Amino acid sequence: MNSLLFRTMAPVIVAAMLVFSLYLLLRGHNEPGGGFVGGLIAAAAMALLGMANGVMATRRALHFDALNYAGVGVLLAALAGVLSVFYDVPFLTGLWAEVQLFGTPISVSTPMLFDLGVYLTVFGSIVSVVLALEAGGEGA
Amino acid sequence: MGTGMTAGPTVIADWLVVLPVLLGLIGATVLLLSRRFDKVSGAVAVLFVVAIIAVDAALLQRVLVDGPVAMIMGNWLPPFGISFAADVLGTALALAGAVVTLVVLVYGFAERSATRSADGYFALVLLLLAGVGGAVLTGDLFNLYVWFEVLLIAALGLLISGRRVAQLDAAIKYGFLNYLGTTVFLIALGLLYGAAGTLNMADLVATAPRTNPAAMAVVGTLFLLAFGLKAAAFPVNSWLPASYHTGSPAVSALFAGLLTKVGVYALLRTLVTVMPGVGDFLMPALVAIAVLTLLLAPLGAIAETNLRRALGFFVIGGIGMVLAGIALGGAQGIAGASLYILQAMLSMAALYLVAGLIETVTGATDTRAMGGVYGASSLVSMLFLVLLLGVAGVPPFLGFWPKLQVLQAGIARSGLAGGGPVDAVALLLIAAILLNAFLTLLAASRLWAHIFWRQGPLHDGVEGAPLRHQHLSRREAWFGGMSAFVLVILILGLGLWPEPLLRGSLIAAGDLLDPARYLAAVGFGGVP
Amino acid sequence: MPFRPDLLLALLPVAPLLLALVAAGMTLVLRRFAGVLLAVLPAAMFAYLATLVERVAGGEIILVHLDWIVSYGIGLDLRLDGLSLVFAMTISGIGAVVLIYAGGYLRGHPDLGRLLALLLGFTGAMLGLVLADNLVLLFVFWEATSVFSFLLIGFDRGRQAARRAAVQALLVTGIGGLALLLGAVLLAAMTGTWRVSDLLAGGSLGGTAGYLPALLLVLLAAFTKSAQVPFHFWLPNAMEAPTPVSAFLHSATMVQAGIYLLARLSPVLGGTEAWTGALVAVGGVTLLWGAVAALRQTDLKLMLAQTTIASLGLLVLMLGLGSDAAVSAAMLYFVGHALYKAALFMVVGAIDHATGTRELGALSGLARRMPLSFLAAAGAALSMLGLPLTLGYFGKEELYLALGGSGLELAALIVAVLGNGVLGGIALAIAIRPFLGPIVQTPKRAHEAGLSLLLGPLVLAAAGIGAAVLIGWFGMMAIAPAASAVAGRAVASHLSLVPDFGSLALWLSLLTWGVAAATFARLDQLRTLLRRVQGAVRFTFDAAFDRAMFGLIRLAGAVTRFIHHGRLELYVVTVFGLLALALFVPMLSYRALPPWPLLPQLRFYEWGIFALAAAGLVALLLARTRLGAIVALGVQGLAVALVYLVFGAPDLAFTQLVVEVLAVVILTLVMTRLALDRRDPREIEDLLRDGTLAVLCGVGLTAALLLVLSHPLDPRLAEFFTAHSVPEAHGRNIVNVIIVDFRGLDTLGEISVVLAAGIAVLALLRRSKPAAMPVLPTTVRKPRRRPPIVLVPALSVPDLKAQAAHPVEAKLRPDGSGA
Amino acid sequence: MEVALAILAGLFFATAIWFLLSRGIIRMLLGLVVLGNATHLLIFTAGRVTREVAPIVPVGLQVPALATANPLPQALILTAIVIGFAMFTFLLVLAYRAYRTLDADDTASMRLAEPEDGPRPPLSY
Repeated sequence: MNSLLFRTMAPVIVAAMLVFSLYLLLRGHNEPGGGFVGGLIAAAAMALLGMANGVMATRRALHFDALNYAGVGVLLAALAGVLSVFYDVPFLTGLWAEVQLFGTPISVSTPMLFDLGVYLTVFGSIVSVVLALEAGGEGA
Repeated sequence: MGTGMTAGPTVIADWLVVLPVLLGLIGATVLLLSRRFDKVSGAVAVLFVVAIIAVDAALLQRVLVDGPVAMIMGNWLPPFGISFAADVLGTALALAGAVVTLVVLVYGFAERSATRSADGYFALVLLLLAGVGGAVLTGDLFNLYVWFEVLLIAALGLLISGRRVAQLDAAIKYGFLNYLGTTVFLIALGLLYGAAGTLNMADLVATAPRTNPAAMAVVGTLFLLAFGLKAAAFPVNSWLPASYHTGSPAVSALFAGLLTKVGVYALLRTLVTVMPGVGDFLMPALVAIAVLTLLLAPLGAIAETNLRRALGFFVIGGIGMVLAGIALGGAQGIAGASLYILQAMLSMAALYLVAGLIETVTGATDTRAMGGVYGASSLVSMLFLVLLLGVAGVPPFLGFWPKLQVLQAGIARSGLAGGGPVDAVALLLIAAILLNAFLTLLAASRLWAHIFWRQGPLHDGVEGAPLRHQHLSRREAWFGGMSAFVLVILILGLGLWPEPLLRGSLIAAGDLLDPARYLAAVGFGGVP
Repeated sequence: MPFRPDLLLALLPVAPLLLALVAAGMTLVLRRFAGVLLAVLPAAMFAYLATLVERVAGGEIILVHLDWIVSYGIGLDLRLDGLSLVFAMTISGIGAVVLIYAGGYLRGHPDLGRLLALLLGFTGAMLGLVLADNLVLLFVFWEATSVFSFLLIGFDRGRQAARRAAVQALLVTGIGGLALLLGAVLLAAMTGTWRVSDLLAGGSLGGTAGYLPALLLVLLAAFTKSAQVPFHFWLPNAMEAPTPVSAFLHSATMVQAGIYLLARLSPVLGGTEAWTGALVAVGGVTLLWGAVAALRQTDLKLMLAQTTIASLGLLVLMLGLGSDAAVSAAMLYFVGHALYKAALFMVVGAIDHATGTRELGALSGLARRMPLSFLAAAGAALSMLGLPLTLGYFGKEELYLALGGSGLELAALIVAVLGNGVLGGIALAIAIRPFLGPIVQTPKRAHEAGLSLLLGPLVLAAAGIGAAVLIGWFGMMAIAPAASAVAGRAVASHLSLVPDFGSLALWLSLLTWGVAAATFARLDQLRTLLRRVQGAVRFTFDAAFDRAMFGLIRLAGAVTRFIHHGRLELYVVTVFGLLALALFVPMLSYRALPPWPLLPQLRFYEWGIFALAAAGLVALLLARTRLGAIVALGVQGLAVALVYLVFGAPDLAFTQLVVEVLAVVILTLVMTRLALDRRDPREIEDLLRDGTLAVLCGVGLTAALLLVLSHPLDPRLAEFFTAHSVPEAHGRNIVNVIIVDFRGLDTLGEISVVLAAGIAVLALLRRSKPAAMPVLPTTVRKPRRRPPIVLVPALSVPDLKAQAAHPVEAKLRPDGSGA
Repeated sequence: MEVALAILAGLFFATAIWFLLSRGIIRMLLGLVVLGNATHLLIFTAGRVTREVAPIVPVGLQVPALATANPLPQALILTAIVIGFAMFTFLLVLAYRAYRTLDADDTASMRLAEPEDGPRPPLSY
């Protein structure tokens, strides 16, 4: 995969895929999409980046060990469920709130947070595996 | 916010129901994120497991007093949402699993390996524990499938930690066969949903009798296959002797303590409580499986020369005992099966731990290369003896009491004591149980004679010069020896004073056979 | 609970067991005094029991109850009546003597502490057994005696013979243990109680539905434990144990447990024809068998061991008869036998100790060198022979009084006289041959044994004679209460020191002594004759045990190898074979195979998608190259995604597509380094088998699915989710709402799986990293002696560079212990 | 329609099992992928099938105007897909590792945990 075209185009494609994956994540509650697909697409994007720019560069771009994203994801999903402890309702009960951001109401909810956790977990795990494989199976 | 789907607010104490799983998951992520800090990881893992033990114990206390407790996740009443429902059996198994995990963690500190924390060992252990907690507490069958997968993948991750080449072979067999097992479970769930329209266990108690019996029979038979595979019942137990012995002793102990027991628990739950009608249909198969498992497992233990592999056959034999209890049925049979699961979790794990000590002392994994441990270490000898006798069902060790219960169930059903025609099936099961006990005793006495009494290794049938033993290092003695010792003392104490266990097992059996209290806890009757 | 002095009774089994825990440590400190000091405990227990004699003789039964397993009505129940008392005193008394003896016998032995501890534990277990008033408790101690005897017999663990004897004893008595367990459960089921006292109060069970099985189980237990033919062979082998152990095992403990069990349960199970017939027959055969076997031996210890079998047979025979006189005789004989047998064993041990041999032919004239030993031996042997003024005499006399009525009794009488005579002959041989006659050379120069070795036999021999002298009192205080307990009715003692010259019994005694004298005189000829017979028969139970054992082990090996062959593909075959069964058996037995499906009504593009899916599968089946397989896999995945899309599952379609792409990416990453076989390696038969299985499972699953589809779906769940998704969960994508809200817990578990898979895969990939392998050959660790088996890297591996990156891996030994 | 899907699922199952029974680990892995698809199709079909109407509530409505596809099996399959993918990835890498270490990808050569000529139990005490 050493074509110049591929290497120059790759970051653009990757960026587009990442944005698309976030879009899927955010609209997932109402339209087809959600954390799974979003995470998978984002992971595919990083896999592409790894092929184009090399594994080391991709790892640097991630800032953290890819698996840590997955850990944070599970933690986030679990904590999203735990929030309901403050409202005398069971684990994983959906909590909704309207937040005024620049004058527009945005609804924030624990299911959304949960979905973000899913996104991060899928993203982190798959990226770490793919990158490790791309690196020739020599591990993270 | 809120849905108004449940009657009242959730009291904080209900969180006990979900905390065993939640703490496991959160602990796993924390340990994963801190995996570079090798020194503290172990301590943090221990802290989490201790917390889980405390939660489980508190929950058990509550369940024993008040009856089953449920938490309706997301406040969506079952059968629509997922509920966790803790009854005596599930909670006791969760507690025993956590105790085993704690002991294994501490034991593991004696096994030197630089990469454990970085390899995610602690995170995987906690995930495994979370999987066990989820599996025994959940009230939803699909959710059970998910926890089975958590268990499977975490176990696989642990199984490959280490550098033995045989572990790869073991992991492939373990992975493929168990994955096929969960897939069969998943297929059964698809059919079940299609037939009964629900996946909630409590809901199924009511809907199953109304559902197409042929479809339910297919589903139940698939359950038997899937859970039988998970439980390592004959003839789908080949993955167990192929894999358990290849990992480190700590990992073997963890597996022996946790994995198969969840499978047989699921069998108990589904065939006895959820679909008793299908359970009756499957009875001939169950009897055959129980008898064959009981008879063939100790033969394996007799034949095997790899110590920990031989112990694997004891694990399988125990499963046969549980199946016999289920097959004999009645309050005594179910109580005996339940209690046997619990005691096997503790005893089998302890056996592997002590086996690890034996391997350290003799520097061998094959019983033919061992010898003289009786002279070398009184502590190891006494620990192993107590455990072997317990496995063989010799009183007053822990393994005896559930056997007594199962035999009581057998005698009650056999009609030998008068008051009915003689029941050949019950007699067959009794005979199998007794033969199993005899063969287990034979295997155990041979292990003892070979490992502990014989002075030197055996080469081509000739006894060699007395073996020189390595002493346990200070670290091995403190972490390895003491943790095994504490666990064995616990087992010994429970065996000498079994009243709480026996009473608990009767309560558990009562709730399994008549799930009225369980249903009420999950909220049936209050569906809008 | 207010303290009651009788609670002390509970200490009888417990205290020795507790002391056993620290006995080994104490021995290190006390050294040569360990035996004596540890013996204080059983001696004290003997004294305590002695204080209770009068109460028990007065007809009182001392009962103790402590709560134990309330939910099953099983308490820590103890019962001290005449029978328990006689046994308990014998056990504790002989236990004390044996401990002293053991301390001297194994002085300086590194494992002396262990032996003393085990002996103490054994004492506790036996005491518990005879005091237990609860079937479960009784069984607990029953098994405990088996375990302790296992450890004691295997004491000399370096010798295979000792290990074999221990395993043999454990297994044979283990069979009995299982029988007893089942028998106890059965008895409890029949009577509704675990308490022995309640059982006894309920009287005979003869004629009830479960009587016969219960009797058979109890008899099996007693016969294995008490070494009755054909379960006798373990007992002579138990001689592998050190002499103190033999002395204890053969006199008051272990083998007597079976006798005790029969005696204890005889009011419940006895008195029937089945009981009498079985016990008299087995006991009689065992008596003769043991007597004859004893004649064959030249090893003093083995001679004694075989006579134990005979004596046990005699005891069983007496209990079988069950008359007042017979049970009195049994009790007398039990005590007398315990005293003289323990004493004789100890003397033999002392001889062995002093001369270095136990061979009858190699010993002579020891009386001058070991006068006190001779005295003890003579005293004990007289009792064994049954001369007047010994307990043995009264036991024999009482037995003869009981016999002679029916034909069975007459037969028993003949057997008893013969057996007793032979035993008497052996007794003479043991007491006379080594001690009298000319002095011969022995491996060690004979010398009188030390005090600790002499005390036991002298005391026991004296006790045998003393009890006989005081026979009237002894009969009233000990024998009559014990016999009453066994008979289940009051049995009066009529024992008196003055022989009744008018009775037939005296003449029978004379006859017995005659047989004994003849046996003694012709001992060597008899032995030669018997050995010749033995040589002709060639069958021994002992050898048969080995054959059975090794046969079982070989069978176990073959069966295990057959089942656990290690071939994954066959394991998978099993799974799918069972899957086919699991599908078809329920459907066939419910006659619920769905009807042949009608041709489905599909739209053209649906046909297209289905065709695409089928094409993908076919292409996959035919794929012979990596690329082909990956493409075919992609095609079938795409088809599945399209199916989801056209049937209203866009989320699924989308996810399926992305997963498919990622799977292909990962497969490509891995498969560039992995080869796909050009050819399926299966044989034609395997292909047929696998094809059949695949088709069966496929058809079965389709049929099961059609079966499910033939009934309408309960739409509750779907309706609920559809109705509540927007109003209460605030999401319009119902599938996503289910995932993150309605069934969020599934998803939480699922992402845990993903996380765990990530961790596991990384660990797997890291396995080979040099950093993860600290044990490199270049480090300072000295090289292992065994050369590592090098796995030859195949040249056909596509990625040689990567292969070279793992220099260490190739040096792993197959057993995985690292380079 | 459901009948067609049921038959299709059967075909998938048969193909998957054919591969899983082969001795090559790689073929078995291909079989796993197909088996996953087959199982998902089965669940999908068991939850009954409708054409084209996705379980999505149109904007502005509280409940869908038309009957929609059953959302629950879809959610279950989504979960199962991700789990299956995770398992597949692990097993694939495992097979790869095993191949690299043992130089073998057929089950006949993977006999390390249970050696082919394993020891016979000693006939001694």
